[in-house]
Amino acid sequence: MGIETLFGKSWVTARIDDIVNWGRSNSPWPYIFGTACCAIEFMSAASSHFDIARFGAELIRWSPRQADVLIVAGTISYKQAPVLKRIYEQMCEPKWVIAVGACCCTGGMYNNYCTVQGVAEIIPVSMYVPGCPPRAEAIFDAIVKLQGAIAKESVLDRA
Amino acid sequence: MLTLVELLNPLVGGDVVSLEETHGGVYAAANPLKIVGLLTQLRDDARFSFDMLVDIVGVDASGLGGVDRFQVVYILASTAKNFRLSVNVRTSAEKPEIPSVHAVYAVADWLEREVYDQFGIVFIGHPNLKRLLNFKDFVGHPLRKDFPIDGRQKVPESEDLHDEMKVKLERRGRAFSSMRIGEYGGEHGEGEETGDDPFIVNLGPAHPIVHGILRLLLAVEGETIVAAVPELGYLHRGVEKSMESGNYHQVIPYTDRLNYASPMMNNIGYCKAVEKMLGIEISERDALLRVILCELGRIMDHLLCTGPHLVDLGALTPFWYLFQVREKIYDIMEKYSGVRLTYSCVRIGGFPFPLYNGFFDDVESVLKDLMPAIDDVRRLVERNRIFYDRCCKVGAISSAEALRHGFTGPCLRATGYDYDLRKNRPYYSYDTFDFSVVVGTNGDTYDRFFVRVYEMIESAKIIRQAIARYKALSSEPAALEAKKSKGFKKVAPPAGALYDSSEVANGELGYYIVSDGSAKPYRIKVRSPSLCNYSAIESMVEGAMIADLVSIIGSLNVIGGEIDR
Amino acid sequence: MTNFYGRIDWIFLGLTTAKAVFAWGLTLGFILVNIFLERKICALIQDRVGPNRANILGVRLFGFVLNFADAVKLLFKEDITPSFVNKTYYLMAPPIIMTIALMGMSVVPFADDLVVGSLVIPMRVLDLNVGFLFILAITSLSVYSLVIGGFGSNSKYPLFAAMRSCAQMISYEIVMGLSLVGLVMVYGAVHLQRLVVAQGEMLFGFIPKWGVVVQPLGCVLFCIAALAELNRTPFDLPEGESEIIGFHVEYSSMKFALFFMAEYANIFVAAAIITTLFFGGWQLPWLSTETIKSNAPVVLRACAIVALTAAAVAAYLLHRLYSKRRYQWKDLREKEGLVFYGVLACVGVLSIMAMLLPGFTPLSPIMASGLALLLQAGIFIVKSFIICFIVVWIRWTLPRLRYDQLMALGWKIMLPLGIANIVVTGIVVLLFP
Amino acid sequence: MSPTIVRFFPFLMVFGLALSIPIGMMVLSSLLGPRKKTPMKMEQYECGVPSTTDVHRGKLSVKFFLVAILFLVFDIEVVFLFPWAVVLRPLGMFGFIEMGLFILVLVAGLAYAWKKGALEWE
Repeated sequence: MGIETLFGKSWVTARIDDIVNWGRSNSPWPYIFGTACCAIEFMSAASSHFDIARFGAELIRWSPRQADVLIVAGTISYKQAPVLKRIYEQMCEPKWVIAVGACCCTGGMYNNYCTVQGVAEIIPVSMYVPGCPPRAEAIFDAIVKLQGAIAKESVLDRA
Repeated sequence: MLTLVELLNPLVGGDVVSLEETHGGVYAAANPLKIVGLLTQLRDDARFSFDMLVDIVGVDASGLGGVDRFQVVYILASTAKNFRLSVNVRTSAEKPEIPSVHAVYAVADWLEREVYDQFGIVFIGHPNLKRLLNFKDFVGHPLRKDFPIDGRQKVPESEDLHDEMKVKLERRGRAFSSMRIGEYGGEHGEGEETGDDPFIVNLGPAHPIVHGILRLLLAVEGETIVAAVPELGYLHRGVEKSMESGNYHQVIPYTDRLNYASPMMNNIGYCKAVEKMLGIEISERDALLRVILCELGRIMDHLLCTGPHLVDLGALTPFWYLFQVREKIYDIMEKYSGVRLTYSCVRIGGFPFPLYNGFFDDVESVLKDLMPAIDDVRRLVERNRIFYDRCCKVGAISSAEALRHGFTGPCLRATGYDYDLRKNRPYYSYDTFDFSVVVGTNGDTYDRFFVRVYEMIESAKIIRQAIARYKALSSEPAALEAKKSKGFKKVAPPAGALYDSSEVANGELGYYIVSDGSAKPYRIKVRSPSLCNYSAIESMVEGAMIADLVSIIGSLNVIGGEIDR
Repeated sequence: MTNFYGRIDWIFLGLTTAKAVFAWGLTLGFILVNIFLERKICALIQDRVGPNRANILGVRLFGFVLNFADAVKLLFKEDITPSFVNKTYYLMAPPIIMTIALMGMSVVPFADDLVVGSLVIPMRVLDLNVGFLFILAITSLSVYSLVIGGFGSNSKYPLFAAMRSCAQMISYEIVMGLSLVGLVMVYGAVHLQRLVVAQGEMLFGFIPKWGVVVQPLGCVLFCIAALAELNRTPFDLPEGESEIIGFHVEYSSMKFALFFMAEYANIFVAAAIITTLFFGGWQLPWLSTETIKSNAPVVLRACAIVALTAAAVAAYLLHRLYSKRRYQWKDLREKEGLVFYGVLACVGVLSIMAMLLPGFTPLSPIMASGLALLLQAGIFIVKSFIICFIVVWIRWTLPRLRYDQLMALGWKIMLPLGIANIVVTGIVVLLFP
Repeated sequence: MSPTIVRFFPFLMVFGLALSIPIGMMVLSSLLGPRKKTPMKMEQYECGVPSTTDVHRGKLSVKFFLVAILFLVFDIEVVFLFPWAVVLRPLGMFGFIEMGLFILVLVAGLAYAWKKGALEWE
């Protein structure tokens, strides 16, 4: 618990929230857990045509310690599940998860013996992006919505 | 010149039990206990010279009748004589055992492991018969017909792969200390002396170069890799099991997601196989359109291989240039099929929708943009000393070794071996197009990179010719052959089996389809080019440096969906 | 020159602190500028837009504001010290690298000595007579940060990176030293200020005697070695993301941010050093301090005209940019242009005032000195900025070297070249005194 | 206070200030922000797989000692070169030839190391 929470529910905390949330929502550094087709669409999102950099999310960190948003793009098999779990656990607070694509949200068309039926079985998910694979715009929509959600948080929530 | 059947006839009664020719392919049945001798003979006999094992297919034939429950099909190719042969052996449910052929064809190592994993057929003499796709403690064999499709099993923790690493290091006369963290006290290496044990480091699956799906356990000395243990299956999605649950058309969406870099080529390859089984001949117009889509797909795939390969090498910018072209192709395909990536826009017997007006203009504009993009990238890397040093003589593989590992496509051609199914076993009148097969010389990363680059240029040539021919056909809009036949749900090929393949961006994509005469496919096995291309990874990276590994994996274009299915 | 070293002179310490604030403010400011450059140049090279959403009350400064968002976020990110690390080393590494960047900047002269009456104020934080060697010494310390950080992390990838960076940095250290010997031979000084003064002379009467002119090979070698010391592409092996992810894998929050910031601070420091040694430092070509002082009104007017023109051009470009905009956000960002126009208007007014000033009152010597100081500091910053730009540009153009190629380049090509450079320079200096 | 300290007081002051900036940032960030320790967060990152073998087991050599020794030799050479370079002109040809011999010896050393394969990193 940091000292920013000392003020409890007060006007000061609300102003601190404003500043912190502004920072957090404008610089969501992603960790890309890309496995399948959705990762290709994520590449599109990073390409010049769409440019994810506009949202401040261009700095892809490959170390979970430095990332803020875990973007799970693609099918997660049961074999992959412990890896995903570990990466999520190793991320530092505050952290958010965007589940990109039908497979990731619900298992999608792979309703069979080896596919996790939605990553929510393993880790908490903040935003779901439907589509198989979702368009780059849909991924941006999730990022923008996540930014909106972050802006409503309070530093007290994560203490 | 004698045909394959005539050549094989003398063997019937010996190692070969029976021989038949259906769907234009030769299918033999053999005695399982003598399979090693038979394959060795077929490989070494100059009359056959079956130098490549294309695939090993397992089939649970419990629903097909017959005495023995399991079939194992070896699909062989003779690149020199241009023969194809499927050798079928059967084994019983009680004691499913077959001698291993890994000594005959190196690629059989992994292919047999896959069959063992999926069907529980034991390959006697296999050096490392472990599961390939499912995790180690998985119970049951998923592709057996009695395994429930939703038989999910959770896995608590990833495997440590120490057993394989130990064997590999010991084979090289090195010790492996499997000392775990915390097993000895202190932070600074008190405890027993370790001598010169290599350093064990795990790479992947969550690592940028392995695309999230591969895992390698490396033993390194300094920067040099002493031994590597690859692990697959992190993207195993049970595609082949799922394919058995729908009808023939419902398989198409699964094929999209095999090689998600170029989905339409997978669609077309599958439809081509089913059409062959049904004996359907598609119209010339549809064939030309398929050629155009195939080559667009090839361009897409190569763009997606070359760009990220350079990113892995640290040259970040070319990726963005190449992706812009890919984005344009997305736009065209979206206009045509409504989807950006997973099109499913091909049907058995033709196409579901007519072309939109201006399709060809759009394609032409993509081709126009392609050349400047390729030129930009070539200007950035072709005479770049750093790129040259990073790629030249890295991950080099000889033609013979490549064939033993079942290499196909650009990876095989980079070794200087001129083998392209579009020329050697032409379909859709590819042989009438004017294009050249791009071959390399050294089989190294540099060659693989530039074979892909120049193949894009050749593909553009083919597309231009195909468009010209298409336009020369009658002016009426593309007919909906499949819709006219109203045969969407009634696709039910005659009972039997067929292997059909096409040249996709990564190499030979094959479908082995077993039909029991019903409207549901009994078994579909996908022959994935990436799996075979990747099978040589151990020998390629050993002795190389970690930075070379990056370059090698990038140039092999390993697509997870295809490897793990 | 006044010697302050006899006793603790509080005025002197105060001046030192003030100069430190300026020099470090410059360094810290350039961290933001360099990160901004990195983002915008890569966006430009890759046909992208780059960051444009983060804003403070609608002001985005073309994405510059994103840096502040990053800083706030990193400050409020969970700060972990994993249990498996060697705590001493792990915690020591980030401050070291940042301190070194700041110390490196402390000896670089950013303008000519300011003369106020009888007082001569050297325009560098620390006036060391071996400034040159101090730079070599202090920059070579930064390898400790990487090695300690990587080793202390007790994790495999950082350990790899530590080993790589150690070998890389000490190898290029030698080349860096060798490439400067020639420079010392030509100018006969290791005092940075005297080096810069010497670079103000003319060769054949019209070519500025800059380091790059008299020591072209030395300049190239030094720049390459500096890139290697900075761990920038094509020498970014210690943080080769696609291979070993980096030496800072186990660092989070501000500890990671310090590595991240130090990288960009070091770019500026290296640029400042390269400017000082090879590109004339604060020297304006063909305009010595004396010339500026004696022609202060003319120079002031010329500067004012340049500033006015620049403001006008900037205003025109901004106008074109805003008139092309097609989208309506319906928020404060719409009003962003007003801020820019306001700033530009202020610049315009100030330059007109500056232009008119010599007409009303003669410029005092102090004002003339101040003008020279501002002009020289300005040109120093501009030169450094251009070099920062090039360093960033290189990153988005070249692939990364492999470890053995990197070492071969250092030992087999650059080291012999460096030695050859010394020999040739020696002969030339002795034959053509 | 001894004269040496006085002489270096500005340097020490500047060094102290320079050190205080990053340390201040670290202290500030350690006071701020949420805290949530979990066992997995406290494990090494190794691509999402538990780190099984110990970091300090096994050999991680980059021919490190060779590089270090070569570095020492040549870095000291550089140190010797600087004072000579400053007084190059006063010393004239004599100094140049003397130093040329010194450099020659070192070049011979480099050639020897090269020949012996100390500069191969494959």
